[in-house]
Amino acid sequence: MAVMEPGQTLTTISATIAEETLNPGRRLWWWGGFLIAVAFTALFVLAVEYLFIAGVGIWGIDIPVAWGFAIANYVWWIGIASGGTIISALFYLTQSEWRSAVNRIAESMTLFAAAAAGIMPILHLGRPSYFYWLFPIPNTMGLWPQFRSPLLWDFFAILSYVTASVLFWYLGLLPDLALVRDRAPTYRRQLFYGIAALGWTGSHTQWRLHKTAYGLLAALMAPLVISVHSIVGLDFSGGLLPGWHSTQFSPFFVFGAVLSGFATVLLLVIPVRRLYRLEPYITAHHLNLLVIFLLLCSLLLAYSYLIDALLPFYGSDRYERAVAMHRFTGEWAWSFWAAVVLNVVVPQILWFPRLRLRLWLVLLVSFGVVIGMWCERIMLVASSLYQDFMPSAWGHFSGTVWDWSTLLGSVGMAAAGFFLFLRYVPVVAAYELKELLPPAERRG
Amino acid sequence: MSGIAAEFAGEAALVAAAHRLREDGLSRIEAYAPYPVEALDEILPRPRWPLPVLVFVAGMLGLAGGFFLQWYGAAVSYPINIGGRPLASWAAFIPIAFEIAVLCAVTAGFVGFFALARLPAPYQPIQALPGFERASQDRFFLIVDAADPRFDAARVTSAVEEFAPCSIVPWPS
Amino acid sequence: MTPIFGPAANLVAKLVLLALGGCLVVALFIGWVGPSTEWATRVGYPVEQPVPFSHKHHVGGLGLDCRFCHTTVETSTTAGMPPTHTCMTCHSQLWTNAEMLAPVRHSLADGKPIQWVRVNRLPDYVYFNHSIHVAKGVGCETCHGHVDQMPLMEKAQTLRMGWCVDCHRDPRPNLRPKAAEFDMGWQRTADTPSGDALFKQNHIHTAAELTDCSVCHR
Amino acid sequence: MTGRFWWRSLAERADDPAYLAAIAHEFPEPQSPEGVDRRRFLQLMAASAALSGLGGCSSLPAEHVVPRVEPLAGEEAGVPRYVATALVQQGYATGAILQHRDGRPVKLEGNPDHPASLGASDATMQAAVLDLYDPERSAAVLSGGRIVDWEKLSLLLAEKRGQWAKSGGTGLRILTGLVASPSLAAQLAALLRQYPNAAWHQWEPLSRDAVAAGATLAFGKPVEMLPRFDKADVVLAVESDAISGAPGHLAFARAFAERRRAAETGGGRMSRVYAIEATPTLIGGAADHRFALKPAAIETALRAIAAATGAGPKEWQGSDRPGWVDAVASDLIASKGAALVHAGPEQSPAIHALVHAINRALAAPVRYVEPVAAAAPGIAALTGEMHQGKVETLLILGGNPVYDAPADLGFAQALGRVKLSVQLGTHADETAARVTYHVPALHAFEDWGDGRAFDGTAAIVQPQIRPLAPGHSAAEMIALVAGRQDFDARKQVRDHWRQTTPGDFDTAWEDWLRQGTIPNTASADTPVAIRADFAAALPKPDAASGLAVLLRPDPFLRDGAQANNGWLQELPRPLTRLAWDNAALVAPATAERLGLKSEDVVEIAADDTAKVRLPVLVLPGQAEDCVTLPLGYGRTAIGAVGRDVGVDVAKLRRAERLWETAATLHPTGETAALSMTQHQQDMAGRDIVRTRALAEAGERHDTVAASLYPPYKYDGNAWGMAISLSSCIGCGACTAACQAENNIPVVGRDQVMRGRAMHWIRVDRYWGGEPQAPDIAFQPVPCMHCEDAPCEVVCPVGATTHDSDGLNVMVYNRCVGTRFCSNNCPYKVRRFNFYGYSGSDPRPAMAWNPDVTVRGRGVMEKCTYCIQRIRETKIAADRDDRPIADGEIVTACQQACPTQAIVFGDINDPKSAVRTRKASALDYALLEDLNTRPRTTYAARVLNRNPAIAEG
Repeated sequence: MAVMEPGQTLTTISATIAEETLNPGRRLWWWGGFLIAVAFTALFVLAVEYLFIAGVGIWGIDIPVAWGFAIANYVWWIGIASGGTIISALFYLTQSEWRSAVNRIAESMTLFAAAAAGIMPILHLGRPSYFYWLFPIPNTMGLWPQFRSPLLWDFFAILSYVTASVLFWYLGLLPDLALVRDRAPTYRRQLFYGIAALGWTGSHTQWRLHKTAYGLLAALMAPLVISVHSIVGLDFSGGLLPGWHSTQFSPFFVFGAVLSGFATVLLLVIPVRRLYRLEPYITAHHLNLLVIFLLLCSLLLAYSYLIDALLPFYGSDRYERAVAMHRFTGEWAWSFWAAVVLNVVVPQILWFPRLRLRLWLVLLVSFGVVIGMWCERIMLVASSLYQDFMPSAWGHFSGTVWDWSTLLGSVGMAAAGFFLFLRYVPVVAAYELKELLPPAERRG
Repeated sequence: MSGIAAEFAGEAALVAAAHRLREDGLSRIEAYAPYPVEALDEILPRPRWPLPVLVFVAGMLGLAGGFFLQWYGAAVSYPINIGGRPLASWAAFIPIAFEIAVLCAVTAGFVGFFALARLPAPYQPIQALPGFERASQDRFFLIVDAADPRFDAARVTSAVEEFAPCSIVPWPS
Repeated sequence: MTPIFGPAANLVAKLVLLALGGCLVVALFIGWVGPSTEWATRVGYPVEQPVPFSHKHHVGGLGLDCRFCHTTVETSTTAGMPPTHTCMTCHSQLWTNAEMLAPVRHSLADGKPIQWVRVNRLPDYVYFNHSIHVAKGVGCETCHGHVDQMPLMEKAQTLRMGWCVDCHRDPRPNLRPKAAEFDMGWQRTADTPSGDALFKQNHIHTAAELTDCSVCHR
Repeated sequence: MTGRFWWRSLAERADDPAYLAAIAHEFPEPQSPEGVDRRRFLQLMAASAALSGLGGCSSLPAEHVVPRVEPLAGEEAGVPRYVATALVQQGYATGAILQHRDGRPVKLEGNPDHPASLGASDATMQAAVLDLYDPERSAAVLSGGRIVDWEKLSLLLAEKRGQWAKSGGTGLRILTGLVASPSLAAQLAALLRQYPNAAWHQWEPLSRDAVAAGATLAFGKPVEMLPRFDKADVVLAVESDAISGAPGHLAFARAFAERRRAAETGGGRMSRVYAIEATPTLIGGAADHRFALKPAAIETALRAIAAATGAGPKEWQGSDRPGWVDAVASDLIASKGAALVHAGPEQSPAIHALVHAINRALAAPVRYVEPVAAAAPGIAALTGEMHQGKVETLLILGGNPVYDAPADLGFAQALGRVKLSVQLGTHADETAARVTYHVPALHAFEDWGDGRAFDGTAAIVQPQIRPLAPGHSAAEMIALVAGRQDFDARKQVRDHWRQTTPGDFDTAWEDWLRQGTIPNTASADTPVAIRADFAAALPKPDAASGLAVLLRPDPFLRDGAQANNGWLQELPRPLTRLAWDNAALVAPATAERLGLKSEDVVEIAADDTAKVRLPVLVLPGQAEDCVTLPLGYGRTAIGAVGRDVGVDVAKLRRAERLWETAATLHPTGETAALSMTQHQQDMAGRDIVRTRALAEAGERHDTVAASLYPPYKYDGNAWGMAISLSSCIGCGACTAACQAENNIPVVGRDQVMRGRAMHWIRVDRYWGGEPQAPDIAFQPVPCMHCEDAPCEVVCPVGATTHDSDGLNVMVYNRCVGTRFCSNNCPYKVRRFNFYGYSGSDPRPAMAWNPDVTVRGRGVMEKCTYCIQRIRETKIAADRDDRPIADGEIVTACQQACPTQAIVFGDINDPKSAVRTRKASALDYALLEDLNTRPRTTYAARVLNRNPAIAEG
């Protein structure tokens, strides 16, 4: 399997990719999808506005389950976001050629997923208007944030991650914006893409600098994404709750994040490839590799689940054991078993190479993983909280209509962003594809 | 910058032409390509970019600054007993220091790239070259600067012509 | 191809970058300095009152002690605002027909209190106790300023948390001997016990104790 | 024009009323979050969208300082004042001291000098403050639902007076509750002398008539028996309310607990307590042995014990008595002179008579006094006359008989035959809707009066505040009927006491007001002797039959009069942990037999007309084949707080048998969710409430807690708390007092069901052992103030931190509401304002404690060890340059606690009470393996089991 189908030239690559952006034609699927996404975004806005008016009481959270959907959504989204960064940064460092065709889609997905993730902790706050108190900025009170809190670590991690992701994405996009600029048929578009391209000419000086900068950023992004998910894991394991207080949470969260990231990338790449007729560039080879990585992450996650489930019974902590039993059989057991089935059991069918190429099946498995990962997040939040140390304080938890609206609305919001990306930005890194051409074919 | 502009259809010709000109002792040469042409790295003069150093220094400053910020805030400016933990809980300060370091390094890399590349500069005179819009698509351009001490228009033209350029024009035309 | 932008575009681009950076700097500066401006803190702005009571006249001119009106300053959380009755102890004899004092007379006649406008308004969620500050040697002037020079009362200090905490970290410079607490314009002399001596003598708590959150927030 | 001018003019806008109104509602908080209708919702959405950009431009509106016109003697602004009074509940007075802030009573404490309080208080007393401020209190004379002039009614009565003067008051009837007020009793007596043909009846829904009837059976006269728990080595409690509801229960509980924690302090001998009861009580929870018996079996057991102790004939011993009866009897006999039996008012007169006989036989440490309350005929006679049309004018001076009179009397129908009926009541209640005139009653804190405690001690009830709304009192009504034009409540009381006081009355009066008691008014012991025919006169016991339905007062709502009190409604009931709900309490075995589980709705029918439908709660410790129904619920006419809360079971009451009825129970197949604050009923095998046998109480179980961190030094004060689990009886007074002191909002039934109750100190209740005969353990859980607090480390903004004296403090205004602290609190003592609860709280602005922040929406809160009290005392001590004395700082929970289970103080002070308590070998930290190093520790519960029973 090749990274690119034969018969491609510099000219065809330029034309295919730039024209998708410049002359998309009448695309009913785009409008349909975008409007649905906008409708869900409206639901999100409604849910958030009512949240700001009435308070977090509109959600199902209580004491003892003081964290609910907002945190689960946050962890879920940030995990999904990891997919783009891993593909574009980590595989850049390993010089995996196949990443070039899918990294733009994956990175853009990262941006919108990270944005959806970044909103959640603010919505989660009882007093969201004071979120800026987490910044260490001089103030008339002479106060500082509390640097020992995993939540503050998380705040900084998200801040760094979102900023770095945007910069990395834009840096990688710059030459392609110039490509679109140079093919733009109207002055307005020339102006738009011209401003966005910032004067990129493709001089060798620029290319050399670009390569250095991109490599440096990729080298920084790779540990950053690992640290972000480790810190997200610490949001939980930094607490003393049975079911949270576990040394394996950081790698566990990285595995889960990458699994959901790959699943989401597959979920987006497969339809985009078809709709944009990108089959020459995103070949079966790409999909096969992505699926294999999905399977690998699924196995890593299975290992984490196994440890998480068995460790309480290896040790002597009765609270850990109780929480493990709640996970297996308690009122949130469905979320545990859904996570196990969707994230671990079902993906095992991808061991069969022939099934890996059945795209509808891969789509289905990926979708299952995305759902399964959300189940895992809510399982970690709810099943550890609702029955912890003091039996007298045990409680219940269930989501309300506003919880679900926020979740679905955030999906709509991220999707709307992604649709705009599809419409206005080259969906594949053209210059990287060109590099993949055999030397003999590198001519126009 | 003024001199001679040559347009090539393929990477190989560009590289060969550039190689030839360098052998002729010309150094003020710039190439334009739709993707980074690795072979040119060895041929065209290699400036010493301080970008990695810049990123490293920014990262280290971020790390030190991150630690200092936390230590100053938690142990000096307003020391508060938090859950019986030491005021300078250095271990707990690692994650934020790391994140600040990465943020500083990434920002330095990004800003440094634009500063060294002298971007943004939307007006690029080279774009006036006929057909230059294909430089980002499927054509390769070589510009030899007349200011080069060893510049000789005729010699350059004849040297380049060996590599079958699509066109050779004086530039600016 | 024709360039999209003219040569001026590069200058514009740099100016735009510069302007964005400038906006950021200005915003930071406003955020930093703005809250400390007198307009924001209201320090030094005389406040209109229903009766233009002059501390300058009563304290500076007549030499009334603070405690003549603010009777509970040594015993209560609040210094105490004088009831109309207190005004009338003198003004039933003096200036009995002054137009300026009509609201005071009406208050007494109708039994309706005078609605003074608060000048020294603490931030919300702060529990301040006058008596302990007086007991430990903080003079009125330290927080309320030269009231004997204020024809109309005005705020003398920011009353912000940072300001409070500054003194709580080290109250020594602001301590006075008991006898001078109610004086205006008091100056430390050679005979005055040092701040440190007063600090020890009054058994003032350590900075760590005085900066506990619950000292002010409950 | 300068920039300065422009700024100034903007600032001046702050005085524009329209602008002020606009920003005041900039971020409106919904009053009832669940009650936002669609229209209002859309308005709010639009408003918030419109105003979202305006947030930055608001400036503070001007605030006014409003001094008095004339100084008030004795008042110092900002300094609390304390005023003694007495609170009369179910006829009996308990001394109280009210804390006043700027003229407003905001917090009630028990009066240490009053024998019925000894400084303690209970939940209903604490809640009295909220009653005072109840905005839904009746404020106008009503007739047929319309507001009428008081003058109209007084003219009408004046007209009537003419007729009564001629007829001697024929057709005039007065109905009151139990009257133990000497001045009111005298006034009534005088009225009856004035109108000899009139009559006065008493009706107390929580009647203690059976107690009096039992004494009459035993002694021939209705004396009251006062147990001396301080002298009792062995106690047999027969569904006793001695420490939960009886007049004087606070004093009894104090003495009871002192003997229960003897092992902790090492002083004296620990008492042994047996309880036999059909439905669990607080004293049953505290008992060493508890036997759940049906009412009929209780009498059988008591007869057997009477026989064994020589108080009754040998044949009472019976042949098939369980083994423990003999063991209990021999234990009682072995402690002769120091063993006592006490029975609750719901027990039959026969049981009370048996109790008296046994106590006499045991020479029990009890006192006998003459009844404190005046005697008057009951409601049954009155209703009979009303039905016959003999009652022309009926004055109901307090009380709500339409709701709470025994259903078989048909009081409401009888009322229809009364020409003129006038009710004095606090709310426009069920009775108010059916009388010709409803007159708003003054609250006890708004009026003069007097009252007597359980031991006869009299106290003056003095007003704490001017009436918040126009109202009238029973004394005023009687004076009106008597034709006295110049009624003055204070004069009325003074005149009464002047007659009995020799010497300088004014000085004495001032002393009484200050102390809150009238000295030397306690009743003397009265001699009693068992009637010779006692055994023979005892009514034959009922044949045990079918299902017994027990009607019992709700622990907090009692008879339902305080049903509009949010604090009481929301206070979890000690045993059921229900709030805002009543349920049919059924034993596990009975539930299993009937195929019932908790929250199944059943229909309980005494006959065709008397039926109730309510959900079941399976309650361990309940006797089999007994269903207990709590009274006081299902009010249909009262304020919005109390309306339609729970189910009215009073309709099953019979005048002859108020407390028990035979009934059938049918499952309906429906279910109804119960609002409960505790879902897990046992300790799940965890070491939460530690229990030790008395013999092992002195063994030390020390654990060494290692830490990676260098310890902080707390050199100054180091505040700590010790809670004695042997002393805690689970009464909930701490929770109620905390709610009052710390401005804890009421959240309502829906929020309680969602697990969002706000109480800072909860009293956990665990069942242990067998479900049929469980051990009941109570555990008050406030914030532990851990030295290595897990909550603090996870807060990203440092809103919860440590003080130099080791307090875990919560800075509300710094809190952004991440709620991680609550997650990370292993004790789950943190509470979160999911909505703006304080904004929708029934407490009006003037009733909040000004020393405590009223928390807004979205912030976390928790127990502060009453930081406001600590700081106030610390400032006072620093001002005087002296150390803080031990016991000078008392937390609200500690102050209210009737059993002194809670002790607070400086653990650095070697002589402090808290240090002494913590030195006990029984002292342990909750979840100590987590090494949070709590400042709150517990003394393990000690049980003094009878080896003869434990082994058998």
